[in-house]
Amino acid sequence: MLMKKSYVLTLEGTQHHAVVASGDDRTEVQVGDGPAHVVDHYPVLDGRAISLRLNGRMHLVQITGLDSKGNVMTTIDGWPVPMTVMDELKAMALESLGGVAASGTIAADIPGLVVEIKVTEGQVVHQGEPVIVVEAMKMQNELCAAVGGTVARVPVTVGQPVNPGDVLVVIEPEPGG
Amino acid sequence: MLMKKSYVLTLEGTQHHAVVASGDDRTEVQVGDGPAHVVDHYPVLDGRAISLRLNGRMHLVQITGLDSKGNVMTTIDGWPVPMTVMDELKAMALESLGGVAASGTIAADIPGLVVEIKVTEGQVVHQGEPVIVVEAMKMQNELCAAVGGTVARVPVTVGQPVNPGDVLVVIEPEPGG
Amino acid sequence: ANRGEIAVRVIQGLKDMGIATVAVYSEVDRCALHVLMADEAVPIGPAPASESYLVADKVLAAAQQTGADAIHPGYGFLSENGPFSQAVEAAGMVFIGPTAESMDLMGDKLSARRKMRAAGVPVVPGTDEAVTDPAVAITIAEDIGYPVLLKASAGGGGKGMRVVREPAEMASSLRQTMGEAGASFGNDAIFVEKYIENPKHIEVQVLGDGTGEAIHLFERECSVQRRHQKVIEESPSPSLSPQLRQQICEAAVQTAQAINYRGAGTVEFILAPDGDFYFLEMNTRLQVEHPVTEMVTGTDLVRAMVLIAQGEGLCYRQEDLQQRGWALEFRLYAEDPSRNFAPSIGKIHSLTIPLGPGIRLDTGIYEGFDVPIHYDPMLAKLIVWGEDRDQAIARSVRALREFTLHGPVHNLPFHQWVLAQPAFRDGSYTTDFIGQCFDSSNWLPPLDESQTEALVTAASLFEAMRRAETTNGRHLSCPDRAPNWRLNARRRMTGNR
Amino acid sequence: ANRGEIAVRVIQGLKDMGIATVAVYSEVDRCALHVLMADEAVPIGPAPASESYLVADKVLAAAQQTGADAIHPGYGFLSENGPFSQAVEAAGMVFIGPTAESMDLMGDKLSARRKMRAAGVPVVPGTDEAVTDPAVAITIAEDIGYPVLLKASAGGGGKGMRVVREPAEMASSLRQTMGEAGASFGNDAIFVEKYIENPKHIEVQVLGDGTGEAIHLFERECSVQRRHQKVIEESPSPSLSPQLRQQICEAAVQTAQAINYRGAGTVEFILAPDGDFYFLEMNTRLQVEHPVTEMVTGTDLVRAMVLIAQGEGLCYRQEDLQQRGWALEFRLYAEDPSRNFAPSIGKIHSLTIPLGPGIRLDTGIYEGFDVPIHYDPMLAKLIVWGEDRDQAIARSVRALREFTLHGPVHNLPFHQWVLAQPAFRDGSYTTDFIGQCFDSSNWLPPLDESQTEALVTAASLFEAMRRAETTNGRHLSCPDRAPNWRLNARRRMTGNR
Repeated sequence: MLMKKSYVLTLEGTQHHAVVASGDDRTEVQVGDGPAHVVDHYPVLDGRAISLRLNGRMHLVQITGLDSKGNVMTTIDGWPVPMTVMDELKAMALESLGGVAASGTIAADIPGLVVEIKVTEGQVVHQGEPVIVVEAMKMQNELCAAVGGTVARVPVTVGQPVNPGDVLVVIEPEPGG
Repeated sequence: MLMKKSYVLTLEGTQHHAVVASGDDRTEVQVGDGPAHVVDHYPVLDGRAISLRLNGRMHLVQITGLDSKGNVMTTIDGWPVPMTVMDELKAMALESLGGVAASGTIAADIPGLVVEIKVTEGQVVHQGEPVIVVEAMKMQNELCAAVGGTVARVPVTVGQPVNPGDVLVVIEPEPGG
Repeated sequence: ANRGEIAVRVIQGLKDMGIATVAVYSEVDRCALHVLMADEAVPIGPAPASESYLVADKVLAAAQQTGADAIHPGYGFLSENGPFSQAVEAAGMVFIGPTAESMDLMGDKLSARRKMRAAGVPVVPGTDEAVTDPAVAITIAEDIGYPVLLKASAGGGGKGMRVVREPAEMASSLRQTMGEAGASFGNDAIFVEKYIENPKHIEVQVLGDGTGEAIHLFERECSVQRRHQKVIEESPSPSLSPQLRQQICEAAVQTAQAINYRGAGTVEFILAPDGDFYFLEMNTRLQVEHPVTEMVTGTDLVRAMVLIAQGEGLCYRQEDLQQRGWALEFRLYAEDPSRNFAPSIGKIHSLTIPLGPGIRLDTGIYEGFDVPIHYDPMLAKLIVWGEDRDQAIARSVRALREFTLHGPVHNLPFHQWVLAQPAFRDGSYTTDFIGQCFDSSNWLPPLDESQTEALVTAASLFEAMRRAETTNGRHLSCPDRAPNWRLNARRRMTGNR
Repeated sequence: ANRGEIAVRVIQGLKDMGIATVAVYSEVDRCALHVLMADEAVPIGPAPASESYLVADKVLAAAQQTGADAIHPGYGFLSENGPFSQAVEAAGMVFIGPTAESMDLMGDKLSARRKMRAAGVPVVPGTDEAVTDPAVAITIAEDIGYPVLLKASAGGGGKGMRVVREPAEMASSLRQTMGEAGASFGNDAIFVEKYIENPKHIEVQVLGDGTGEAIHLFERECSVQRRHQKVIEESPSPSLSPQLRQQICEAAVQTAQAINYRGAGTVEFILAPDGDFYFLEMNTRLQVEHPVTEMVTGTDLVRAMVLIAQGEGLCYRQEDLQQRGWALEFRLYAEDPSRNFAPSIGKIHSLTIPLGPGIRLDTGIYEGFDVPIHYDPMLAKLIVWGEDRDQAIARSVRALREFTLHGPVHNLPFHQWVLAQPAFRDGSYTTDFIGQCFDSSNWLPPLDESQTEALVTAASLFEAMRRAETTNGRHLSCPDRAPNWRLNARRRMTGNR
């Protein structure tokens, strides 16, 4: 079973999306809408760097975590590149906080079980309103609407196991929501 | 207030004793029966080494912890020196386990309050028999005799605060105890 | 009596001679590399240099307290301070450097000019006397031709200078320069000299025995400068013909002989586009860039200084010295090229050092060291030797790619930029090179696709692993719970399994 | 087509020429330094060399798959394998090394002896034909005088040799040696030569263009050996007079010319106490100890090999080459000198690298790397240059004190021991030096008082801090909870504040 997680990365002012699907035996990474492929990677230099082998080519990426907010400093081929990397939800949250039009997509943050769905398709919800509950390790996590709007889809059902990144509820934002 | 702790170290086959007394503002170290003095020391090289300044002379000691049993690898002036270092109690315990004549001295392991003294001077105790109770952070620690023998001294009284290393009970081991 | 990479270099040099070493350090430097490497160390006060490294008495006391026989001043701080060197000798110790007379003579640009002119060393056309009257200055300017440079006799480090291109500017410029000079150097003596455009900075390493014997160790070119400060130096210079090299080196030896110079010194010249060269100044100390000379000539300048100070004279003979191959030095500064080289500070989080053939690193930092605000932002020097200039450059590119530092903002990428510039590649660069070619807002090459993919992949994996740990109950990204000790236990799982 | 420090050295050399590099690696070497540094990397199978680095077809396939133009074999593995070099050339690629003919000729000691004798190069007195009959062997021995050495023609690395001191031993020794040789080398040809006692091992670096042109890059002395393996090498040799140096270097050039040698090779000689020298064998590859030659002659042998392979001939002229200063090489082995140099393995927990003037480090390891069991225990080479032998030795002492490694047991302290021995200091040491002087049970100098006090203090403080962390609820000393990532967060509090 692979556990999927989506990340939003920013480097040189541009945003990139990546999905990391990790299992016990292998890790697949999908960058942008490119194909997901198994990545030959190892932490090296006592944790100072990651060695990547991407279709035969070697890349040694020095990487240092600067904080828990996803700011990292990287160096490749001697060029230092500051980046930010965070999972998609956090990114959305920040966006909505930043007042930027937030996405209406609510996805799972942690692997768990859907225990309650508080909304139905077509229902109007307000920003911050709880819409779905996912239970993990005996803890109920209530996920709320990042934007106000109309519930467009609820692709999951109660009792269904979900993995991080799985879409749970899609809200059609109302204008200026 | 300084918190004292005694250590037993072995290097090049010989045993050394040291007492580390650390406070918020300074740390004193006493090696063998030499004088205790404040030690100018810093972890350096990203934790790979300790820089010591002992009466003006600089010593850079590379040190790597190998396990939780006190085995460490050190290097000084380019000479690698394996050492073992453990607090006195653990050392005693090991000794007694090792069947070697264990010391009858029972000292405090943690800072705390003497809440109960189960023996009186002159009393005969068996190895492993609980002799004194020290409370720390609402936890009662029962200290037992490492050797069987006769209680020679109980230099503390109930209610007295003690620091690690303070002697609580001295037992005169019985022959072959 | 110094700190940072030069103190480390001197300590290594002395250890290579079997001489015991004593470091001095300020409060923030207890864990500086030069302190860790010394045999003994003595604290000499608070962080500000004015209260520690610049206090002659404290340095002297430290030396006496430890029974030192001699003091090596390094560069900067008290290295060209006449009174200090006198005090050292008065205290019965050896000052590893020139006499106070030489320092004072060369410390004053006007007296140096006069001395050199007398010694037959070419100096930039201009006056040998201080000028206060604009009218006089204008006559001189007409005489030598505009543009001219107004220069503070006590100036240095690019301060107290002003270019005048026409008579109209003279009066105000003169007033301002005198004002600055008075304020910065406590001496408002100003003189006029011809301003040479697009010059090259060529300097010659000399050694003198103090009795008039002097030799040269060939030239260094230091024309790659930002804000009048050198960032890259090389030896030999790509700009000198064998004849010119000989002339300029001989002029340097004349200079040293003229003042019975003792120890290691550097005679700086300005090389005009037309091939004329002029005496600029003499630095009466070991230079930051001395390693390029050591690499090319196969010498050890610290050892040479010590032997001279011990009265053993020059340890090299001119005829035995020759240049072999080519050496480049790259100064690692904690500074941001994109923000006009503004200094940066902070902890060295991660450091990867280049190794292998032709590489030398003189460093004052290490992983975990916290770069203090109080001193020069130069952290280390990468010196690269090659059989010829092309190989030295190619090797430098390789070394700069291996060399990574996470922590303060630094100028390693800037060096890569310089190496890619045609003006540097063909050796035609002048001291105006960076000012003319470097656009701080647009100099970083864009990442190529594979680099971007690699970075995005690496960072995502990094975050995924970090997250995995966090959810395992460990909160690695929370500084206040960070342990003080990097135990092997913690490291056992890092690395390549 | 190699691993470890030599693969790294070759990659660096190629990058210094602007040539793209492809590494091959076995399963356990995915994170080996040569793989991390290469532009591309291809896995070639399981850990055992016999299933990866020694499999010609896999290496060839990797080269073809990546479109490589040439293969540099390094040393060991396939570097002196004639059929491999032929296969490389048959596949239309360039083999950076000599012809298969040269390899085969020099790979067989008997054929090499005959060839050299014909070329007028002195060889050790003995037979040029295989011997099977003890009687014959005894006659020869009587003729050249005891003791004699029975040597396997296909032998090497100190294997397949036996000293015979009197006729009585001959029969059994011959039988045993033939047996060994047959078993180890699949060739039981044995010959007899005079056994030279207390010899020195002198070798000469040569370059040939393949058409009979050859030059030498002077000698290396490699007499510091344990179990017939070199541990310390130096250039120049302290044992050669200028005349002897010239003779021996000329003999080496004769050797290379006699076989139209192509590329870099090493002609090994054995120097008898009486000053006579004899051809021992020729290594048809780049040598482990090549850096001492590079440091002293200011050359790049990898570059020279590549240029020759590209058909550009010799990049140096004999008259331009000269020795400058002195270089020593110390091989860092993961082995325990106290246990007869038994190999050791494991994770590199902590590594501190010597830096500064005159220091070069060629390494195949880094902090966090896990040294595999499957290959040679040589981890890195410390090369130290000095203006003369004394400075080189003093500098080496300094460098070896700066150089620390925690992880596998290693021989850095052994090098310090060697440097302290009179026989090494005065250069009189022979290949029997270690056997005669080294007592594995009693060689470590006892710590002095201040060292002991420092260690006791440091370890107590270490334990106290570790304990403080543990009681703070973190269990650092419990490996299974060790995080995979060294975040800055964790590092922020380490170091000097």
